[in-house]
Amino acid sequence: MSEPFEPVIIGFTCNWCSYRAADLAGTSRVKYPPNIRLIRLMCSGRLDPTFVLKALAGGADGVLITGCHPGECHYLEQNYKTLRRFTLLRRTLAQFGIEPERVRLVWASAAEGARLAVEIGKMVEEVRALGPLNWQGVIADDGDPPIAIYHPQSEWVQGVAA
Amino acid sequence: MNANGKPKLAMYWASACGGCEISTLNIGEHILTVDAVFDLAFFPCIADFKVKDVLGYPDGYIDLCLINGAIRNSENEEMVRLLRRKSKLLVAFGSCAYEGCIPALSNLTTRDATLRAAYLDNPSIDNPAGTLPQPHTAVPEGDLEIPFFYHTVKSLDQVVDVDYTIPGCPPEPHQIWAVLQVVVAALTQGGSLPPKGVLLGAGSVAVCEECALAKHEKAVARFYRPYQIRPEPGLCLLEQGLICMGPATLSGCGALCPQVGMGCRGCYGPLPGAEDQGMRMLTAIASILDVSGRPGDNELDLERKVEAAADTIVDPAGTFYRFSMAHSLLRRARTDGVEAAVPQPAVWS
Amino acid sequence: MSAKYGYYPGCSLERNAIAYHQSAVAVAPVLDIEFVELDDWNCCGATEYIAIDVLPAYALVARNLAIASRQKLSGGNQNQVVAPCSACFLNLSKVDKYMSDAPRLAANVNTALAAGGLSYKPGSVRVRHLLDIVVNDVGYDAIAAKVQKPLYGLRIAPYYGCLIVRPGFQGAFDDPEYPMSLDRLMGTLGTTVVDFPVKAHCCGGHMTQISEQVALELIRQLLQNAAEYEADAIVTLCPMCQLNLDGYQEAVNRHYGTKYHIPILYFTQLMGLAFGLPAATLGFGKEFVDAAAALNKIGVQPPPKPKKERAGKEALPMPEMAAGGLSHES
Amino acid sequence: MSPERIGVYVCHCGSNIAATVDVEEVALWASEELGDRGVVVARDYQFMCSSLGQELIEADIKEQGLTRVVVAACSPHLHERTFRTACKRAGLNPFLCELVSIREQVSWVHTDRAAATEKAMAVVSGGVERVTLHQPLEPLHVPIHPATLIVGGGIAGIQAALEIADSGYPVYLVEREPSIGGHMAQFDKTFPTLDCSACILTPKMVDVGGHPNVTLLTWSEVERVDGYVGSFTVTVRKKARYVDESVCTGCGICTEKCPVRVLDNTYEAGLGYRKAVYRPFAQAVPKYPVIDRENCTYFQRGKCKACQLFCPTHPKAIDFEQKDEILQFQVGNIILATGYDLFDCRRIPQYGYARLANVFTSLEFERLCNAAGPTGGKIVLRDGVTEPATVGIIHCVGSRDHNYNPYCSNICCMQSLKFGHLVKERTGAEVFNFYIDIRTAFKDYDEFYQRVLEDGVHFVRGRVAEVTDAARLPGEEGKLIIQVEDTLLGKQRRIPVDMVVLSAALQPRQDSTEVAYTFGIACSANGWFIEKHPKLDPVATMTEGIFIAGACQGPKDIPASVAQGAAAAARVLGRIHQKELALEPVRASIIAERCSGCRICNNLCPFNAISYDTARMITEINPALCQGCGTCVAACPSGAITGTQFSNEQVLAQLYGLLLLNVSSGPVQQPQPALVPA
Repeated sequence: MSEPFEPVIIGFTCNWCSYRAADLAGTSRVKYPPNIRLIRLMCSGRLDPTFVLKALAGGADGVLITGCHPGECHYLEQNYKTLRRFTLLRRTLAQFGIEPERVRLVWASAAEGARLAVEIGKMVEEVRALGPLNWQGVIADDGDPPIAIYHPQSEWVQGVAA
Repeated sequence: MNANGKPKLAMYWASACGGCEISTLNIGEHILTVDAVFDLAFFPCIADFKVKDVLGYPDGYIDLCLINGAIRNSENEEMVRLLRRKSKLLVAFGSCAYEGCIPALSNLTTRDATLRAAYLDNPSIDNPAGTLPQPHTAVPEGDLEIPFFYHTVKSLDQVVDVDYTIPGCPPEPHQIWAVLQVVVAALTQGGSLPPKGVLLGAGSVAVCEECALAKHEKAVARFYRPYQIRPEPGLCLLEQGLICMGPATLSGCGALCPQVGMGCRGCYGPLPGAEDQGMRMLTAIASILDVSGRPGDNELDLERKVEAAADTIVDPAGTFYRFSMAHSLLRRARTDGVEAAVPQPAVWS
Repeated sequence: MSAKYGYYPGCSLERNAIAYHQSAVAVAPVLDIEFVELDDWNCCGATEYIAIDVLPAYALVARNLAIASRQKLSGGNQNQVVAPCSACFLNLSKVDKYMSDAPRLAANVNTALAAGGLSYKPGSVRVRHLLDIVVNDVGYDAIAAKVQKPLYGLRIAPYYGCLIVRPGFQGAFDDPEYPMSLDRLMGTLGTTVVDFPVKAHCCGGHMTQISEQVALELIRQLLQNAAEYEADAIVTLCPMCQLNLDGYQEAVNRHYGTKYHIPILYFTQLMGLAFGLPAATLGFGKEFVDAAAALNKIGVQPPPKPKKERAGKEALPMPEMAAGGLSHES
Repeated sequence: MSPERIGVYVCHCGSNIAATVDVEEVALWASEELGDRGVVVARDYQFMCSSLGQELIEADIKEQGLTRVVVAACSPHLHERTFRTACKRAGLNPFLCELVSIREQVSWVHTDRAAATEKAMAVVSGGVERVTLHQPLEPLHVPIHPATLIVGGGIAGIQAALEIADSGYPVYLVEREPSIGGHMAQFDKTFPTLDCSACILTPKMVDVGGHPNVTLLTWSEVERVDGYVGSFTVTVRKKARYVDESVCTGCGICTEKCPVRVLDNTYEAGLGYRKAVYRPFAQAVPKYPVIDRENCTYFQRGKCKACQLFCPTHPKAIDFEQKDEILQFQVGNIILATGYDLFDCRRIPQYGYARLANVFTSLEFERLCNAAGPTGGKIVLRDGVTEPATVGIIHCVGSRDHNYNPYCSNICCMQSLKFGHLVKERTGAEVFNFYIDIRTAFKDYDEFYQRVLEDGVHFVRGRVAEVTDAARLPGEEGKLIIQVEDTLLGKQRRIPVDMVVLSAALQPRQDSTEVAYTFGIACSANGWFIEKHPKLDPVATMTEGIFIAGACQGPKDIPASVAQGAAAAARVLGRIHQKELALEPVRASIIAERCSGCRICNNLCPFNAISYDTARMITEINPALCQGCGTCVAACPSGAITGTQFSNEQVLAQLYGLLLLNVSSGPVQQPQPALVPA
């Protein structure tokens, strides 16, 4: 049986809530799959949608965005902007044919280590079921044959086709 | 430089609309100067040149070659590769060549879907046999050949090495003339050429700097399509709920569209500091969308409110990547099995 | 257009609680409600069958749910079945909940139902109690508007019994410890509602068959408390409570040497009276303890407001009730 | 080849990391695979945070000329500062050191050793790519204004105010009620010493009232706080007292003459009355009364003015034209000591509060047995006359109950024991305490419990099911019957009593979420202010310069509140002495020549750090106000805003490393698009 597909998921966390939730999952030894790799930002508001595109285009199969619950942001209200960006981003990605399950937003307070671990586990299984994204493949194989020669027999073929 | 010592000028149009040629001719009487300075080596739009003429030129014969239009089919690709070999300076002229522009919007769907939309389920088509264009078609007279229609539209720099780029759809005549003057100075009086890869004929900051409309702190409850509201004159269009790509678009055009009440479409492309114009505009729009809550609010209600506000932006990918799809980080939609969600234009349905 | 509900009368409402059925059917049109009786419904096993054998008891009840789910009734996304009798309401509600919680149980029940060509998908029917619909769907204001003859002067002890307030079922609609919906309803009808602290205590249920001694004690406590508060009648919404309090009142008097004479009525009967419907159509007279004496006390004007007797000079102020709560005797 | 010389240090953390991550393999991999990414030395060591571990780093910096350091160990929230200080000792700018977590976020949460090791490698690779782009930074030094704002004049606030004022620094104490004293002022006795609450509280109140360094702002509320640690601008609304404090002597004649009697729901907990012009209690500080607009006949119907008539001062202290004052002042630090609200016992209908006359809450009972209370300290029923023969005291009302508050309110056991003792002492009545567990954990508490046992108080272990007046058995008429399951006897009991006292739970203030929002600190789900660390830093918050003390952080008794008040004061005094504070230099800044003045970012900053320069038509960020959240960096459509420590390049570099795109053996290769010409 071929080796099961192990998705790579990039997780963006906010320093005050979800990163500490991840730490708490650690100190309480709550297990979750190793497919996720976390990046610490000062706030979920720091997340530029470009980061998500770069992650997907760079080989990640899914992106998990986490932050404080609305109203509990250390910087008071910045996670509301995160929610707005995420909502517009998810719709744009759908037009690029990226399944909504690949990019998710989860609020996790500093006390919700176990819950974050569960959400990570759930996402890994969902993305595993969707299979690899391999965006480079999408860009590379554009389904076109090498240059269709206009006049195969004419002498300037070499010049053009070289 | 051959026989008569005049530098050779070429202008070719790949998958284009001809607007760039018109804009070039719009430089007015300066066209006489161009004619005086340059020898036209290849300008199919205004003079009857043939491909074999270009094939006859030695490599590098053309001093300045302006190519507009995206690379949509195999003929476009062949011609731009040919012109690359025959030209010293190759310029990606206009948004199509620079970043894909309108043609590249078809990257959100597939070749088959595009052909079906044009030749089969098109309201005004009469094609009972359902024939689709084929690269080779055998007819009594012989073998008919037409270029191969690519699945993905590419910008010029994704096919050949480009020396300079002039953004805009089309580039403004005064910007074209400014660039030509620099090139003419370099070619004739030995002036220095700008460094390779530079963007010419544009500003360095966003369109807002050139836009005369009054700008304030922005908080927009919802967005409108241009036909839905009549904007107040003199006030920033974005603040009134019209999507204006100005903040994320390079200046240089003098903010023509916003001055007449039409939100900037983003045709001069992204700012130097931005890697993906679509995402820059998406995050800008999200920042001014006036939907938030207070501590203790119900999270589901908040999400519903944000979704409702986002519903007023009908086609995010098409709107934010209208001109820069080929240069977007994702470049095209993934269509293997997953039917790309091409939004039906609201007007037709 | 009146709201349609599936109607599950249950065996009691055909026999000993006929008054409840008659008054409910009489009051429904006034409240703009239409009952569509489930065709070929069967007994719900009341409180006894489940104690004998669980699976057949569940299948018995699930059959009714299956019939209800097939009969698209009240429209909207989920059709609703109303069970005036508390025991039927609890059984239907309990089976629906446990079938959705325990898939294996649901499977076994559905294999049983398959014999009759039926099956039931848990959650597809919403089970409601009649009081819940009257209070929450129709609402106090709509009822107040329909009151023609307010029952002024009638002192009522509202008795909920222990089944409909049980927490945790999707049909539960009031505070399990201290329900107030029936109190407010009776207030809306113009009666004087006494504070009846044992309103959610047990009436003995089927203990009357198993150990009469225990049941009589429980019934005595209810009657004694109602008597203490000088209630003219106890209003209830469950045939079993009505039967125990009414039917065994004489036995309690004999056993404890008490002389209680408190009629036990259904809330729908009083609603009928307040709406001006003729007493005959409301099943009055069917009760053991005659309600005539109580009904005569219904006056035309509201009883004089009992003037708050001047609290002693040193009396400490009372905290006022939660906003919106019905303050008794005020 | 990267210009930087990077040192990678993989920690075993004893077995915490080494048990699941092959640390030697990771170090080896780093030196081999990341060699051309700048890694010149890669070591693994038992305990990197130990002095020996740190010396390893310092030695490498000096001997190998390292310009960057990556430590793969625990969480940056634990030892980032340790490794940064080590680098600083070795002469390397501390911000060129990155701590990546392979313990909390790898070894402790994964089981598959191979997968955990590969993830650790990716995490190290991300750290290496990121640290390459780190810039040397100096912490931002902000001056600390010596003044302190204390919100809440309860015992915690009073203690903090005295500690700071006595050290010679100015304090603004803002209290919402007309007088300071908080809940403690309402108590009669305090446990375990049975000291009279007023006797030990009023001296401190008088000290605060008369202290030269304390500006006392009672009957006032903080409306706005701007600025940041070291220089907060506080806006306070000082509500009109309609009494001129400079003239009033506090003689109290106005209160005597005022004809309007009003139910006092705050200080007397609804058991006593006060006048429309009143002073909450005799020992109130400040001593000036307040006119309650809603109930004052003059304000409602325009006549009376009895208080002004009889006021002996010249000019008259009563001034009906007085207006609210808005005060603004600068402070360096803020201490929140806003206290608690009592649980509303009406939420438990089966206990009959507000329905059954003789059911009292704990605060009502405090007023009942208080000598200055409505009954002069006589413990009587609601009729104000009859002494109870039997009293039932119920613990944990609204506490340790998943329907209401899951937590234990800490003080109700001792308070209930105190009540039991007072009833026994003053009335000789039978006393029943209904408890789940007797919690007497602090000094002399359990001894007090033994003493109450000796007083003959009965203790019934079980949660009370119901308090009812429905008598069932003979002897229950006219009594309140407490229905309870006595879990030690294993049977149901019905205990008739005359009076029931409900030891209600302590709850966060009604407006705690709004107050937290005003001061920019976090509130937990049920409303208590969130401390920086529950065990190691209970009086600080995540927001620099804002401290919390007393019950607002969680239910606690007077000794703990006083201790926290003093602790918060000590932290503030420490800050004041430092004169300036070094802040993390995580700031956003605008590249002026890229800004087009589109103003998209203008409404993004809750700290008002972003302002538009109308003259130059571009936007600017005030680095002092900026808290470094980066929301504007991600929002700027021109990419004209960048942020130290979290610039786009740094984050994308870490992403590049995490996806192992920087290593040849990485899982995903970056294929060259076929179409780029040869």
